[in-house]
Amino acid sequence: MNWEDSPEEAAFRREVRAFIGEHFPADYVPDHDDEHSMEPEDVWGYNWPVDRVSDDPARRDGARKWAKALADKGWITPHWPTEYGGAGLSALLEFVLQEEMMRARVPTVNGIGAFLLGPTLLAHGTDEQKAEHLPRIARGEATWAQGFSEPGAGSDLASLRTRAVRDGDDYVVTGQKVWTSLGQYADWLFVLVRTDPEAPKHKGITFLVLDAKTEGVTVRPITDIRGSAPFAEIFLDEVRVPVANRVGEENKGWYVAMDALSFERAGIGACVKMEQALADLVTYLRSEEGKRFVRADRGALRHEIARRYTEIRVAYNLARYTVSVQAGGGVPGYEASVNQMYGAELLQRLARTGASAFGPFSQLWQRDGAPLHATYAHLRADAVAATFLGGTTEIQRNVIATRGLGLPRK
Amino acid sequence: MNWEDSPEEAAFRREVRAFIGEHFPADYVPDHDDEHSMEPEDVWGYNWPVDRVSDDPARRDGARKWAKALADKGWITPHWPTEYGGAGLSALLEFVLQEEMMRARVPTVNGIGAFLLGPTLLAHGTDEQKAEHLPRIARGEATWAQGFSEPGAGSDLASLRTRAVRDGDDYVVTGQKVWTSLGQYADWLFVLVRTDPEAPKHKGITFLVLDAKTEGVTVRPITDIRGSAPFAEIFLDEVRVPVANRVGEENKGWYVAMDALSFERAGIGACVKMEQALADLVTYLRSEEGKRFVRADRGALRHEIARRYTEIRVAYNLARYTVSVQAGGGVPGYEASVNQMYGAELLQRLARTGASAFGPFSQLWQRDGAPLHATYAHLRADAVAATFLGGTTEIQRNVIATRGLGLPRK
Amino acid sequence: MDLTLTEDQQLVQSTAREFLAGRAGADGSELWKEIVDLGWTGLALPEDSGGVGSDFLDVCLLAEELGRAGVATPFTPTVAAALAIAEFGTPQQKQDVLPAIVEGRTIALARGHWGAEGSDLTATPAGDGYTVDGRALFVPFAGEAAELLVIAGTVVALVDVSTPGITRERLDVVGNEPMYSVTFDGVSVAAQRVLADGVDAVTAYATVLTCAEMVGGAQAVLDMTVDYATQRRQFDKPIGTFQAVQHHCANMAIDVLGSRFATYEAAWKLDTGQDAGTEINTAKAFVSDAYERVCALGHQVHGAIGFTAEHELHRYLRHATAAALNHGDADFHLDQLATRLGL
Amino acid sequence: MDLTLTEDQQLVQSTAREFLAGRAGADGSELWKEIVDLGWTGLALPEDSGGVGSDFLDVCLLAEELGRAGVATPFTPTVAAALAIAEFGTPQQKQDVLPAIVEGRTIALARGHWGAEGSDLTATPAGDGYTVDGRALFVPFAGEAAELLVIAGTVVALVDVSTPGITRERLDVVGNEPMYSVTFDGVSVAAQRVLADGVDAVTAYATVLTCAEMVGGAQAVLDMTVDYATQRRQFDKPIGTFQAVQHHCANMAIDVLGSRFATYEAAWKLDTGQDAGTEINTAKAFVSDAYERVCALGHQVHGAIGFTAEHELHRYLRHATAAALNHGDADFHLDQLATRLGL
Repeated sequence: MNWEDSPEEAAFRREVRAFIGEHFPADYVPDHDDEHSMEPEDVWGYNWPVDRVSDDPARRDGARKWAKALADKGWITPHWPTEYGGAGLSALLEFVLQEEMMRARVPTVNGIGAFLLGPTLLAHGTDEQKAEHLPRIARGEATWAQGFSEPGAGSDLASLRTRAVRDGDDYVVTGQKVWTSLGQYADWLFVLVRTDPEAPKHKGITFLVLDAKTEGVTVRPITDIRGSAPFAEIFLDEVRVPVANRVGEENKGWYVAMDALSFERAGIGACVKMEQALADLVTYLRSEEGKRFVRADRGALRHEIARRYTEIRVAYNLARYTVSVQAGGGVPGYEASVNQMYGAELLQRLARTGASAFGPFSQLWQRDGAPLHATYAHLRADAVAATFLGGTTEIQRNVIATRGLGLPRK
Repeated sequence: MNWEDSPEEAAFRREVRAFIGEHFPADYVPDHDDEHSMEPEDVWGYNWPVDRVSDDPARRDGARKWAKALADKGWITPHWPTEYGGAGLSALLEFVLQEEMMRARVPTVNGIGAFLLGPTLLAHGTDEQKAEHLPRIARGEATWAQGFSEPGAGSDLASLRTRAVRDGDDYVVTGQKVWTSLGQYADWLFVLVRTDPEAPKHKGITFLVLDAKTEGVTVRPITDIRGSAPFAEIFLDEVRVPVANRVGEENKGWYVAMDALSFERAGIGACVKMEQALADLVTYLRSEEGKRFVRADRGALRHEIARRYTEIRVAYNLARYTVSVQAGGGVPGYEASVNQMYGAELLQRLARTGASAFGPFSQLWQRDGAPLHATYAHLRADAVAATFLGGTTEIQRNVIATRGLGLPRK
Repeated sequence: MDLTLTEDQQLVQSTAREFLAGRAGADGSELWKEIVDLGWTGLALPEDSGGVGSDFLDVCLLAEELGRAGVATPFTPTVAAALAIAEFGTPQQKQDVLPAIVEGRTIALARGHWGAEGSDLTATPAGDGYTVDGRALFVPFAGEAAELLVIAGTVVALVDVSTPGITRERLDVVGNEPMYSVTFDGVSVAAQRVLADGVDAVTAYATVLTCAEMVGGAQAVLDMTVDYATQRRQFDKPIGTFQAVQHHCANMAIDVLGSRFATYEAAWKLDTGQDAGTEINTAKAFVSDAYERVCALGHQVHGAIGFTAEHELHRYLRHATAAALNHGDADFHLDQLATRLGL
Repeated sequence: MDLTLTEDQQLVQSTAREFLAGRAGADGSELWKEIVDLGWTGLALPEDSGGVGSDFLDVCLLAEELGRAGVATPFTPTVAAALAIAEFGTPQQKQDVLPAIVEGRTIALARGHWGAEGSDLTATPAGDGYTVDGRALFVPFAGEAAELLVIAGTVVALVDVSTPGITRERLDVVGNEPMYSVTFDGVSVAAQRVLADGVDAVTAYATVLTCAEMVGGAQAVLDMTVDYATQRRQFDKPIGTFQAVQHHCANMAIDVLGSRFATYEAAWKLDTGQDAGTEINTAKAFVSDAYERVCALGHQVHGAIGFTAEHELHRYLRHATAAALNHGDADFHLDQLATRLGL
């Protein structure tokens, strides 16, 4: 048991730092007037799939240059085999890469394709599917979005109703998907559809990939409570998807999807983000400017901030433990749920702590003239969704209790 | 809506105060080396059913004198009709009586007989049962204990297995009861027994009363984590209970019992107790002696104590609201659950706050040399049981959700 | 003692609820006009000022319903100012202002803020009046109001918004109410516009009315959440059958009930002319936190749908966030309470 | 980086667990003798002192198992003292004490306590040694120990318990460990009994070992609660199928996991000779609260049966209550942490 980099890890960490210093495009600057992305591992001010198609040429070019630089190292898809454009990194080195990118506050690229769809294709895809899609993801040339949730199927994903009917060499797909993260910026979609309405609900589902520009696909961004649009509805109206685009067997899509969802990363990104947010808060509270916004009696606040600090350290270790289990060849089971749930609830506590420090000033939504650029006012709004958007904390606690602790389901 | 005594309430309050001043026996002094009773409305240092049979003659006589004085006013059973020895008080005047007795820190008398069994007999008893039992309860001459819970039937009370078989004019009862509050001090018991093992579980239960000295009854006190014995196990071995001792119809006992449990009082007692405990804490922290035990940085503690203060005020109003609904002729439904649950969880928070104020000194179990006579060290242990002993807070939340808010059960 | 509503109070409540049912989420001058037409701004004002002479508690019931409907109006500052003027104004001031308020004139409250620098007003004697300088941050409806009730130290005065030296800057805030920073640069206030007193009174009224609005908002979130949990199905049953969801809703119900009586008690104390300081601290500290907890659980039960701009839930979240801060946040009131307790 | 146990560590853990499985709840000198026979007191001591020369982390694994078994032994103070002596003792002191510790001599730690009056020791130079005066409150095992490691200001010294001027008074406390107030009245300490340093070291070792014991205790409460929830039936099914009970258990599991790594990280920092101050504050603050939360939920799931003297659950509650306070409670460590953060 040790917390220290091995010589290999230390060397890799240096390599990553040097690489970022050398290759991160100077004109790809963070936009701190924008809302946070909802992905825990995204860095405030960047949203790569959006930046990649930005109207601002500097931003667009920056995003593309950065993707190219990463792709040349295989670091968009660090854990993939090199033959598909990955770097073949171990779980631990990938963890170091993610940690260093977060620390340097530079964006990761193409997360959904790299960390959800990619591993799914590697495990279940045909050679043709791999050859067609993986290199383009690894190069940052095609972005993906996930169409699992439906209006009537949230936590109970398997009750989805989007229908796919076989017609010659195509499936004809009709239905609606919702809460698709950045769906409006995706080149390709992967979706779950019902191919056997008579079968028990988990056994009639098929996993398909489709070009977002296929006729019959309509993507409508959904505006959130912050005025941002981090997800979209997708309407599928008799969309023809070639049978060749099926991943895994017909009616076995549920198991393919469950695999996809298990390729969660250890979540070091969220930890670094919270650590930085807390450090920024402390630094600001100590500054002359910060002192103006804070009340005289700081006893309760001191304890609260120290408590958040201990909790962030705990979250770090949960992430480190998860990746250690992975590195040892184990499959993290309920640890990943612990990890995600703890981080999500901690983000909410942290947001409240930071906001409450500034009393009435925490109502300023405008960045200008607000304490700490209104970071915590915005973080408070972001954090609202943390405990349900990536799976509700209630379900995660059920998973911890039953899968982790072995409590009976019935 | 008003918080003020009506002229009648104010006059009654004065009467109670004067009565206590005049009639509370001077030599019936609190025993502050003893553990708290587990009943929320009991006053620290007194435990009337125990004091009544104390080896210490002063204590025993004090308890009896106090009972006689209260009985002469009908105030052991303030809400009963005068014909059975009650005072026929309205819900509001009874509330005032309880509040003033708590404020004066003098014990109530014969609570289980007066507030659980009595109302049950009034509603469901035969004339003979009422005539036999009610006056003796009202005089403080017979104490009662409740035998509902069984080792296998806790929250799921209706799954009880103690059997009663009809044999001539008797029921022959065999089984085991547990968690009977002060069972070892009771003259009489009321129990639920199964008379029809074939019927659905709620429909085969009968309500019986029996003399605790009947042959076959064995009462074994249970020692709790504090070393005290606030409850007992009761073993029933072929105990013959006359059919005349049945309350309500055979196999209808469940509904009789549910009525009994609904005769809960509004719980002002617990509020006064918590208010006094917090006031004692604050006074002590301000004293020269108290300052010695407290660390320098009091910012977090100040906020925590203030928060407890607001919560106690909230608990007060929940109790006042419950009794107001009763006084208006309504039947408090989920409000009583809100009331009890909020009070129970608040007691735990309050105990933690008080204990944490004294840091390492809160580990002193001995009264001598301990801050505030180790009140909070002991309160912390008492409070452990608050959230399950009188019905778990989980079940109470279910009741609030389904009965109070109308959420579906299935 | 009786914590249930009287028949008259029930009538006030049900009438208001019925009126607002059709206008949930509506803001603006049209709604304000209707509220004025119903006589709400004059409800607790004396009859000789054109009011109805009801209790402050009745006014709180109206504020609660406004909060429940999720509408943002200048009701709280206007009524708080009116009550203070009725209590501490000169006969002339009452005559000038109160009938106008009954007819719909709106007033905003400009005062320095709690424990934060850069937000303070001073009143310097000048002639037989004062000169007011400084900045009042976070003044709701300052842009819409006809007059400001200015609180500078111990001086309380009515000031027309068009008085030279006053600048109102709209702020972009989390809450639903239009919010302004108001700067006073050598603003002259004539003696006849100065009230005899009212610093504590106006603060007390405004704080309790804010609590009442929060109680109504919290009740709306609870109702909306119970409805959603009853209708929304997952795993072939309503999500309201899941124990975790039931417990969330139960926790919300407790917070709503607790908040309501904390608020009513403070209102009743004010109504009966008693010192309500402790009750106001208690109410604002408890209700501010409770409303935020209720919103958090409401969002948790609603899930993604409640996180969208289309859904009205976030209107209450915004209200909770802003109202929890205005007139002193929970920390401010806990601090005051600790001091009152002698700590 | 690797947060899983090495094979050697797994062996230490499983051996200890096996040994203690038969002795759960046993205290006293018989158990201590067996522990000594197993070589636990010498595990991390250098080989030339009769020890095994293992890492401090291994010792923490033993402490964790002792906590898990719910036994109260002088392991923590004895080992903490031994490690400090190994680090800061003179060759003569090492020779006098360390082999004896390996053979079973027990040591108690006497120091003034955290932020409370009436508990402080002073060492005044006298001859080439010191005179120690004052009182050390809450010294576990002072009555059973052969020697005291006395910490008075910057002076650390070994003192035989029979030295004139020492009075040990047994206290009645919540915890399972025998607890004493130790009074020093002009106690002479010779120069050769004074260590070169060790104030911080002994405190650090003792605090982390205490955390490890707490982690073990919390794990035991979790295991016991999961077992109970699996077996205990209500409403015709195991109570562990109810979502509320599942969530209680999940919350406990998170606290146990979080506590464990916070403790191991502090231990590892000490092992590697780094400044472990922040990690020790973090561990003691987090683990103290977490263990108490775990016990509270354990009691809630067990209900009345867990509130009885017969049931072993309350042994862990007592342990949690006492251990949370010893070596500084959560408030103390949060305060230190806030200061470290620059607040």
